[in-house]
Amino acid sequence: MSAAVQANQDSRAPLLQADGVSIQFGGLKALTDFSLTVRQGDLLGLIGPNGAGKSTAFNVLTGVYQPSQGEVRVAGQRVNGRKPHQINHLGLARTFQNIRLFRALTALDNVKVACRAQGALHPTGMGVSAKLSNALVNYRDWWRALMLTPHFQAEERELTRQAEHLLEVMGLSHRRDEEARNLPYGEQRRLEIARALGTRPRVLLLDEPAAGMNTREKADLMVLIRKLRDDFKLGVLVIEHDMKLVMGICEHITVLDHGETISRGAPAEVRGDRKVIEAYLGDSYLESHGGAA
Amino acid sequence: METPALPVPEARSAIPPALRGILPVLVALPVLALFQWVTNESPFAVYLLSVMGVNIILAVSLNIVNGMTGQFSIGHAGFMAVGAYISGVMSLNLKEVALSFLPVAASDQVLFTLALLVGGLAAAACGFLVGLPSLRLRGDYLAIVTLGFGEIIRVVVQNTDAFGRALGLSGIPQYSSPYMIYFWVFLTVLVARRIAGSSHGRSLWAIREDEVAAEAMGVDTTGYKVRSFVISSFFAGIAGGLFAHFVPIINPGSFTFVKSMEIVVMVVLGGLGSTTGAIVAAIFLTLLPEGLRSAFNLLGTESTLAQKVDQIRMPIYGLLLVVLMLSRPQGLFGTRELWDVLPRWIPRRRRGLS
Amino acid sequence: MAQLLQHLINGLASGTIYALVALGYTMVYGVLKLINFAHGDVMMVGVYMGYATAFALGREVRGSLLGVALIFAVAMLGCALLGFLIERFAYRPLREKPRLTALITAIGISFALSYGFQLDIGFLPGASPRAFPEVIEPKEWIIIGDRDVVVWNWQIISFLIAVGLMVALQYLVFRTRFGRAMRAVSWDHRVAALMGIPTDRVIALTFMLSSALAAGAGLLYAIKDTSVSPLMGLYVGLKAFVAAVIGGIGHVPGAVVGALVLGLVEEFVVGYAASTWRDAVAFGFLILVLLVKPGGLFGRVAAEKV
Amino acid sequence: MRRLAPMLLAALAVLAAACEKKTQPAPSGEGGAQTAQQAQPAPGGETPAGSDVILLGQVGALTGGQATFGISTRNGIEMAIKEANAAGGVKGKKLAIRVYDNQSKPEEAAQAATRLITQDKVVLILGDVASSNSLAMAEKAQAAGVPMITPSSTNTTVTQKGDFIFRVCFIDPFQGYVMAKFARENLKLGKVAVLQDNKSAYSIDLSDVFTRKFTEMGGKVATTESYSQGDTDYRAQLTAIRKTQPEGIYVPGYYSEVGIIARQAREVGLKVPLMGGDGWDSEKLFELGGTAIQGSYFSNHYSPDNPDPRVQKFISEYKAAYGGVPDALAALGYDAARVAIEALKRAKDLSGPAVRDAIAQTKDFPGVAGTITLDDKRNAVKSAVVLKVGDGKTEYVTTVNP
Repeated sequence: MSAAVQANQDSRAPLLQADGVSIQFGGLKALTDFSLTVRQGDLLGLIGPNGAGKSTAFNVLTGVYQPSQGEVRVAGQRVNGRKPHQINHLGLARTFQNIRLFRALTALDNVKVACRAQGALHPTGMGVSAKLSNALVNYRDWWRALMLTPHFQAEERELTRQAEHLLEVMGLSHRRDEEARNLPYGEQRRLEIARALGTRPRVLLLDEPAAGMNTREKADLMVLIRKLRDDFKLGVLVIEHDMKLVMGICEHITVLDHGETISRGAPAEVRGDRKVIEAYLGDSYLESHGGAA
Repeated sequence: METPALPVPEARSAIPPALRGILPVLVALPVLALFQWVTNESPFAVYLLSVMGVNIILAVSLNIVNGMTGQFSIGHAGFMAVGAYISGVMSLNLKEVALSFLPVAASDQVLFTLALLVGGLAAAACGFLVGLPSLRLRGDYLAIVTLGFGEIIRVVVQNTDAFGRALGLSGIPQYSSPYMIYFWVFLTVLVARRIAGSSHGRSLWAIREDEVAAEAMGVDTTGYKVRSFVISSFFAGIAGGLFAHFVPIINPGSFTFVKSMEIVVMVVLGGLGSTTGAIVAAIFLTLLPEGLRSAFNLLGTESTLAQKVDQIRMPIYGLLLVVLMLSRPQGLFGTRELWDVLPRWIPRRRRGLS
Repeated sequence: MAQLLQHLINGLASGTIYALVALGYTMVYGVLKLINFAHGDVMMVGVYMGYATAFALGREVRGSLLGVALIFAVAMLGCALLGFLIERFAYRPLREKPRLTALITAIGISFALSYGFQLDIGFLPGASPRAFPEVIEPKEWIIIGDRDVVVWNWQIISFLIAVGLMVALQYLVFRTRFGRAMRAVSWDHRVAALMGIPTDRVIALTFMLSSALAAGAGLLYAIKDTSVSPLMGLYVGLKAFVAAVIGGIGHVPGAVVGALVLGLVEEFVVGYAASTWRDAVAFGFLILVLLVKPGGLFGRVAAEKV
Repeated sequence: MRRLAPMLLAALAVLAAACEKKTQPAPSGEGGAQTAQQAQPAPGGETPAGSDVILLGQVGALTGGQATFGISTRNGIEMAIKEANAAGGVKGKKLAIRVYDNQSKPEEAAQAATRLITQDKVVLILGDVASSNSLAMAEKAQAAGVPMITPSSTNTTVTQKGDFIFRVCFIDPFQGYVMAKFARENLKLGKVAVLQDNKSAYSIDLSDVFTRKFTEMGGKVATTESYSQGDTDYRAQLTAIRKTQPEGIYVPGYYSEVGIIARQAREVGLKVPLMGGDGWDSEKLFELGGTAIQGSYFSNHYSPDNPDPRVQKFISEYKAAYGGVPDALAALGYDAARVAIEALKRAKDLSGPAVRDAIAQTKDFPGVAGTITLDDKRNAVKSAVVLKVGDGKTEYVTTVNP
């Protein structure tokens, strides 16, 4: 465990909690009894073979799908039934397995969209008064934008500054004004992370951030993720296909197969788990390598 | 194509920030007065400019929904009808009323503005109603709902005595002047551009690009979609009100599905998302039929062909659309604006790291 | 009660014709995700072809079975050719372009056809409606009570023709190689192309097929209402499109059910309320269906893969 | 700010382009009649085609469902102008006509009328058939002080737009009355049904007047059903009408729908006569209605059976030029143009007010569609005829005087 996390030991209330979450599509059980807790400073891994339900788990956590059973709590609030953007406002941000940038927007604008959306809105409001105040804030915002008030201009400058900072952190400053679709693949992945950071999350969910990268790029990325966790005081949950890599950086790993959690624990424990190896690598691997690696 | 799709607010400017918001309006007013004065003497120019202005408002406002937000609305004529009828009825009823503390002409314009706003707000309310299903519907399904809404409005008007049924409303006072119309054109364009340049605009673009990602990044997609419908239909209603006050007769036949399609054509032809593109396309498509008319008139007034040719305009219009789309599928400007595609000798805005 | 039955029969009769047109929308939408706004106008052109053929054949021949077959054959083949040309020159160049562009060309073609046919220059028929010759001489086949319920021969014949065409289509789509190719293209035309399916040919054939169906439907419609006009495509086309959406656009049996439901709804509105509200009710019904089932009655809103 | 500059530039460019063809000052906007009367320094006289031509304008629906009306009117006007030119023209000048299509939309009608007035500088406008379009044109003509004669807009409000607006036909209330009287007194009908076109103001007007008059005369209107222009299936309405067992059906629509309605009425078992107004009058009616429409009656402006040599000469010349028997719209177009030409001859000059005054003095003018006298409301006071539809032609039945 890193020093930063230890320093925060006492303030480690759970930021994201999944409790017995299940989801079904028709007859197919995509996720069964999934539980997970992310605290500030965590760097957790979620692994499993193709179709194991990793991305589904992400989608349930972020509100894209509604769980059939179980409960998801973000920052202590139950978020079942809330919309993704509301959950995002509670401090949960994500990237996508198949990159989903705003392709025609510049790199800078991609990040600014996220920076803004956090906005001045009442973050957790569900009641009538919160809705009303949100509406009022909203109208004031539109008015400011239409009238180009000094406040709006200042805010716009501030947003640009924040976004530029995030681009810099992700090493994308030189791409500031390029359309997202014209960026090379690896940079698109990084831009997605920058965008997610723009929403000022407390928990960051990364869906296969290293997909398509070569070994060296992957290593760099993992270093970067650690750094982000520490600098931005995040809890991070990573889906990754590459076992070796995950094992390298995650402190705690959950393994899914066919929607079920088949193993969890520290990398060393998971690595030794026979069920994991079976699921992940198939029986043939076991035979040829003669048991646990 | 290294041009950014969105305008970057200028970092430095000689104009004090407090003035920037209102300055375009201050500049526009005298320019429009000049404009009014110059055009005043040719009723046909005035009429054509009025039609053009209304079409520009319609195209630019539809572009907010279709171009910026990426929703597909094909019922814009319905919102226009709401604005036209509501403000028309109001003006008819207020025809004899004058505000005592103002000269008659000024009083008329005040009441006219009031009627326009009421019409616009009524249209905006309808836009809200139509926007609501967009919470659930996507793409072509939303499109057909907007189309259906437009048709329903038309049928309702046709069966309502207060709206003059099939004959429509006639005798609406002719309050629309190029000054008024182009002031609204200006406001519409200003609003569209300022939205595009603000974080709200970026949220709309984000929805157009990827709704799921936008939602995940904290953009209230349904809220923004409804709001874009409301704003767009407000201006469509204003356009309808202006239209009603210069034709000055409206009947349900003017607000059919075909009219809606004409507006969609302007937006797509100009390039989805490009405000200036919508303007140029609206101007072009308004002048095109009249241009064809002038061309045919050259054939002489006596020939039978010249008398028949007026009928040929519409098929030619259709074929021209096909040819235009085939030659420029992304529209005239794509998502870019006029100044992004102008030749080099016109100084461009600075961009990039500065 | 008798009146109800009569309305039911009339509604089904117009519903089957809507269905044939709606199938064209649905098929084209299926393979190209394009709302082919010119579809109704292609139908209109087909009806004029049939009209011309009927006159060329003369009064004697056109009443016979052979005559009717010839009229249908000419109109359907002619429209298949027209559909092919439109697809080849107006849509294919735009296939990889944003979907809206093809929509605008569709509108352009629609304007060109519907206004073009209003000209009275050359072979063009002029704006006013024409009486469609009685290729099927109307006979009352079933009469119940004091003409309380009347079923006409053309109602049954067109019902049978429509059902026949639908069955043939169903067979074609689900039982033949071409149908498989069509469904593959519909799923993803790029992948289909990689699998060695000649997508261009499949799409062209789909267009020809849907245009031919439209021509057949148009002829039945013209026989039913004894008239043909350049604007008929606009009216029928819009309704058929609504029917296709009600059923879930892209879904073949859905289009048929949607069309029958729409035909019945319209007939009942006209019969029991006021005809002037017919269009409003039709669209209101559509909106209602979509609010309850956002993908239409049978269509599924493809849950977007995230 | 710099962002807006090009936009303003573009706007100015458009404006400059639009202003190239500046014209003599013509009063515009509100004020209408008063301003128009003072100014208007002879908009006619100089036409783009040169000073030896007097240009007239026509706006009509040349496309759309009722295009035959616009085209018939155009033919009639064209004939009148050819005749006048053959006879030496007006004030030593030839006449010419410019025709614009309005696609049956009021805004297009207003645009075309404005174009005729401002760009083409016509001395006088003729048109349209549909009253909404005529109203839109009337607004513009009145404001510009250019006289306008509508050959066949029967809605009362059209000529109320101002003193520059005239018509050479009777008005809707009269026509509704004519058919009510005919049905009650000649056909001795007691109970009728009405089937009106809700998309057409003309049809609704006629149906309202007919219903009122017919009821006043002691008859009974059993039911009023409606359809929309462009429909092709009327079986549901007709089935409902059949239930009330009427002795006749009043269908004040256009021929394009009436023909089909007649066929379907017979099909659902309604054998009673149909009755209608001048909207029926077209050669196409016989084709669309076939045998089903035979034996029905409609009120009209003129009858081709009229033995008057003037009428027969018109008919034979029309047949020679365009083929087919002229319908009432051709006759009215012809009359309107001739009234206009006569007025131009009588007018002291070609300015708007002078021509207006000359038209207003029209009295006992022998038109092919009846003798025309314009009353102080600028409407023609004329009698109507009732025609019976026969096999490919109409038969004169009776004349009803106002």
